[in-house]
Amino acid sequence: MELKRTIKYESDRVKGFGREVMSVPGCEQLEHCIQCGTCSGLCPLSIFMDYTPRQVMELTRSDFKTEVLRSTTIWLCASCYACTVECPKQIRITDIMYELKQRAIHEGFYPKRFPIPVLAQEFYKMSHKRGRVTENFLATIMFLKTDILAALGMWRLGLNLLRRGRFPLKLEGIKRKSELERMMAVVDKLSIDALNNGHQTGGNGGRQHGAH
Amino acid sequence: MENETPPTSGNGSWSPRIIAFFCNWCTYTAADLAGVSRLKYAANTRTIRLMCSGRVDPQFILEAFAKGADGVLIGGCHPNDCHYAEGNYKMLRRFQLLKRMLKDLGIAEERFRLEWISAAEGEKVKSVINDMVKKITALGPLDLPGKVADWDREMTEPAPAVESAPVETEVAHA
Amino acid sequence: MKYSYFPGCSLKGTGRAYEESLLPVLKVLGVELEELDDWNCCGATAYMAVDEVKACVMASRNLAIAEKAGHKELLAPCSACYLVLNKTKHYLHESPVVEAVVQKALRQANLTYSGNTPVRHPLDLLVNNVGIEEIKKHVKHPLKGLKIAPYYGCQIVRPYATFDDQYNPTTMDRLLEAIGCTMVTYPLKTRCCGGSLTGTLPEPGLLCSYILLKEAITRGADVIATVCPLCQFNLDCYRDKMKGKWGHETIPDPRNKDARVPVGPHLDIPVVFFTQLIGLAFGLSEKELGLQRGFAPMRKPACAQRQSAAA
Amino acid sequence: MDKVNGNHDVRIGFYVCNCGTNIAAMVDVQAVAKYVAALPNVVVSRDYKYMCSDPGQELIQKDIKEFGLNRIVVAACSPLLHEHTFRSAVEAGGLNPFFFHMVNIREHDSWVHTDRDEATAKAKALARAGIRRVARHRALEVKKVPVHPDVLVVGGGIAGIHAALTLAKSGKKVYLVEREPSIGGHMAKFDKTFPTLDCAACILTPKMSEVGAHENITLWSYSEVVKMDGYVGNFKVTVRRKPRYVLEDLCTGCQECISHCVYKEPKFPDAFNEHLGKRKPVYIPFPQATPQVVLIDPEVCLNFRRGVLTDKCKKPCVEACGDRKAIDFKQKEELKEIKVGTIIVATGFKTFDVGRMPQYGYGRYPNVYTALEVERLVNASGPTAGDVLLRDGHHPKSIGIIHCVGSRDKNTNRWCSRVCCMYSMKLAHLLKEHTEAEIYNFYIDIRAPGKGYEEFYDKLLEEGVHFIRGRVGEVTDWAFIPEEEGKLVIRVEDTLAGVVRRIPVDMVVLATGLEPHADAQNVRRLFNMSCGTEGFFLERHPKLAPVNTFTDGIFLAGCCQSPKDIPDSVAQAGAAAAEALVLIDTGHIEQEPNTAYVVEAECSGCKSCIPLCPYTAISLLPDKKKAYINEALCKGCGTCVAACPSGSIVQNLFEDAEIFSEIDGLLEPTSV
Repeated sequence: MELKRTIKYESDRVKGFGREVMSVPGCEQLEHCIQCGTCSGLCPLSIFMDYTPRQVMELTRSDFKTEVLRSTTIWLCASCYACTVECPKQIRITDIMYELKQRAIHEGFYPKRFPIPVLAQEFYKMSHKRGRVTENFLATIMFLKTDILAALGMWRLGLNLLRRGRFPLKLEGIKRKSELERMMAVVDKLSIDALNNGHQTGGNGGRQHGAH
Repeated sequence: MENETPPTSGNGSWSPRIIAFFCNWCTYTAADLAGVSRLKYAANTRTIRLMCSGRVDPQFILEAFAKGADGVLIGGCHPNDCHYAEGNYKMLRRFQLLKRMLKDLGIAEERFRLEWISAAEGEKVKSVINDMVKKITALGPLDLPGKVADWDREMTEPAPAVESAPVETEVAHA
Repeated sequence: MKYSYFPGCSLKGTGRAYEESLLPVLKVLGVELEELDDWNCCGATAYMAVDEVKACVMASRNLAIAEKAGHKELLAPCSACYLVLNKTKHYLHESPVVEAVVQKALRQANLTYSGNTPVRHPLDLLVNNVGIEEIKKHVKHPLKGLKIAPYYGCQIVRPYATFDDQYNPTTMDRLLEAIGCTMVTYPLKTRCCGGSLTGTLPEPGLLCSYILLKEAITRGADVIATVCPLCQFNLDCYRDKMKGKWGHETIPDPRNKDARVPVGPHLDIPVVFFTQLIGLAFGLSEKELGLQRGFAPMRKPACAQRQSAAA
Repeated sequence: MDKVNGNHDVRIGFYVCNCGTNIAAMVDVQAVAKYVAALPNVVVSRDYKYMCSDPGQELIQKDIKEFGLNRIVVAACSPLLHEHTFRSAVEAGGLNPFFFHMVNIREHDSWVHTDRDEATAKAKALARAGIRRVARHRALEVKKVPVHPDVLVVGGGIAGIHAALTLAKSGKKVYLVEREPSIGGHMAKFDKTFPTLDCAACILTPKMSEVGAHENITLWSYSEVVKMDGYVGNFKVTVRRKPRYVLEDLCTGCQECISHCVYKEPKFPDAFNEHLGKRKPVYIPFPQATPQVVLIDPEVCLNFRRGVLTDKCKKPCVEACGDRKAIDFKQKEELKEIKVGTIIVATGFKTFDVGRMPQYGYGRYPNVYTALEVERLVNASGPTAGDVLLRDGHHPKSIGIIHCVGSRDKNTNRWCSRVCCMYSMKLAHLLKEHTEAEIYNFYIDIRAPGKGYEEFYDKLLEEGVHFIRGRVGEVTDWAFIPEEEGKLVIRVEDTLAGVVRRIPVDMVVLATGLEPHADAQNVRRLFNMSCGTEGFFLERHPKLAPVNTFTDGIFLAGCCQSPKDIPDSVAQAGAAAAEALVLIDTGHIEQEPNTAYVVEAECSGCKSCIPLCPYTAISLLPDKKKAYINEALCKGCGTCVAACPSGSIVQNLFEDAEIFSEIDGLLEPTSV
């Protein structure tokens, strides 16, 4: 029988983390959480999560940053918004999950070869670079980066898709890629400015894209 | 000198002074509720309690501006909720007339405001006052007494010699 | 009325059949579409997990191009695109800070965003603009007796219930009833299909999809009708895996109440886009409607057979 | 500039209250006192810990004598709270009570600001204005108005019943007006009451009969108040009595008419039984109904067609009634006008409309019930005679009770309804007793803060009722595994265990919250009251005047003020009755002398004030061609004063000169 220490000390908290999340537009209502569990009760995926959505809300509010950003919960959220529309305190739980995912990616808080953040980032890169996403290429890249064996297991699906004309062999893209690049550069510059002005506080440094 | 110095513009310490006329039944009670609920709002209003917003005489408003108020706020019960049946409607009529008149006097409309605030709306007292203070701060001091003094001077002091001479000759010709 | 049309990436790839059926159906109904010039990825959900502001910039580039195109409204058939575009509109409305960033970025492309172009879903358009009565006029082969499990998925009713009821949406029910179908009671109309999890974490993702298929079968549906390319993909393309995992589970026999049968063979229930069903009723060919692209394809003869059996 | 400067007769005493630290923490009270001391005509200026305390009041009285003060200003809390206290103190000190002015530096200053300098500056300005104003005050006489000894109680639930009986027993005449055909309210529908499990009917019925029989109570059921005029002590109220088509005085309650109705079987949904049972077109709401008088529903009676008399039925009911001749199909609604001195509003609540939360499946799944339906279902005189038979014909083996339906939810009602936890536990106990089913309570927090309530919770735990801390997201009927087939499935997070559970049950009970009546806003206007944000009637002070309203002479009792249980409703009804008795036994009320009068010499007789007055208090004296204000009718709003073009109308307590000096005082630069 393996014994596990479950106590939490005050030093385990990253003080200010909860406040920081609650200051993001859309996440403010978290302060009103009464831990009723409606979110977990409705979440179709809560049965696979290490912490239920309700627990993630409380851990976030109580500054347990590491526990939250390492949890499987934030990645299992499929953004169906069932919790958000039913929350009796109108907490936008899905949006908070997005916020936590962003923080986990930017601060490198997830296991290597964990497919969900890899997919998110590959999606990000592809749509950023090409302006559009070609799903089968995206999936292939993801499998190559995470689990080549799984990719082998998917060959039948690929073949079936190909046979039905649902597996494009050419990467899609927009015409004015440079236009999109310029637009994104503006956002990058603004967020770096904001960083320098100290708007982004706490944590292990600010937002850096593509952390691995 | 005491803490409260007369508001002055330019040195950054100026903040507006707003006279508020609140009806006893709704808005004054709402302001009491804001207090009991410990809501926090800007300290720029000074409230005068009246039994009904219908009691607000246009002269009160003019007097307030003339004595240096930067804004005047009137609070009454919501339409159909007046404790005296329809005093608030009477105020509304006066308010609309007065607003036009004040505009002609060069007083921006943000400085003169009528709000329906029920006894339950402590939150609204806070938001209305904060909003009004924000808007008037952006406008800067009104300083009607100063302006009136200027006008008085223009009316009474002899006009500058250069301009007065031709006028006199014109009169002489006529 | 002419609409700007935002197909989104899926409708050019795995969800081709949606576009293939949507366009001819709208053509029959006289709705004109103009594909958005050089549209880009909507910003979708995976993008939001990385950088919400950039996702907003991507979405608003599309919105701004639509405004420039001059049509009053933008049609977005994919649920994820529909939500992301609408969410961006809400977000920009709520947060002046984000809006300022977006406007600044848009200026790089000589675009501006005013927020005046509503984003519409084809269901909304068909029911509220074209109208059920008009659609009925074009029905040549009513799909009489075809029992449908209407599956709406999450993102067209949550978090914004813009054109339908959040708990019990009925626009698709009404449309499909108009072309002769029968709706089975389907309590999972808006339950999550697992989204992109089916590809990343098959265990929970597939379970979500499997629950939807199984319930449709238990309720006696012949066909599942969907409105979203990802839902369709999830329900349609992983049957082999589901059969392997859960095919041995039993359900009450739809024909004999007291007996139980394994669910496996029943999992081959066709999963189609609602537009494909409408197209069939309009007399369009299977091929035109992309029906051959389904893993468990529903062919017109199958439906005709049912009709004769019912008769 | 300062017109007051020269007035050496005015000697003002100024007192600034610390209110413990409530004021002193944010306002530098000593600085305020020091500042005011230097203002013209101020003779004494002090700060004191609690001005409203006896020593505080005595301080004022002592100073009046010692320094010959003739005006008093107190800067403290809201005048709505303590103006009366200080006026009395001033009067006891030998001054006219209206030589007093109160400045609000707590609710309007120290409690709402965060910068001590700003708050102190504001307090000084407010105090200065008060000093300027009080110098203008004149001596006024309090007007005494007699109080009519009769009382109107609106609403015949347990609160109204208790208030009416209390007053009647002390010899006062009471009109009890109830909208429904019988008094009893929600309590009459309950089976048992928590936590003692007294049978609701057993404790309520005697009180109902007492009301029906009491010589001092005029009971008007099936009636509504439609109009109220007048003021404290002298209200004029119009009551509409809806036609029952049965003459109350002649009906003996024998119910022969019901058994002889052409409808042999009850056919129409019975509202008293929450539509679970049926009744005939002629009916009595429930066996213990008070008054024991039947009524006829014109919407379904064959003798009417959509409410209009057709005389198409052969009327066996009339025949059965025979010589008593109590049935009168031609009965019309009646308007009654009464005079009362005080009014107690006890109009109660309505339960939350579960249709607003479709996720719980009410209406879609037959075995989902509201709590009130279950009250009838477990009641021995209910539609199933106490047998818990579900709508689908089965007896439940497992039951889920969902708490907080329409409570603590920003999407519906934000407030806690206070009684649901307890009544859910009561229903759990009763259902267990009736069915021996497995019972699950799904709760967010158990709120059992009453006498014997926690013990009741303990008892339930002992009985093996399950308590799962988690708010239910939805109730569905789809099965994930075979054990769930044919059941209602509740998926919930057991938040204490930290796991998500799926629980199949046969019956779901929704513990609906309490909310204001749909027409509460109309009732509020009718009686000139206020509503809080939730829509419940607003009490004058949440702690110190919980049964008073902002309109003198009108009191609140029961759930129309906020959700409460039976003991609290009864206690509040008693308090409201006591407040009414105070007024009645005093015999008169003192009215604020804030009426207006015309200075004849300045009136031009333009008549512009006359149409402005909502109370028709102003008329034109025909001989003098001057306006005249009837002081008895004037309510003191001051609208005419503000509108008079010649400034010839004066409002006592709010004279132009007083307000101008207040404005001047507020805006005068603070320089010492």
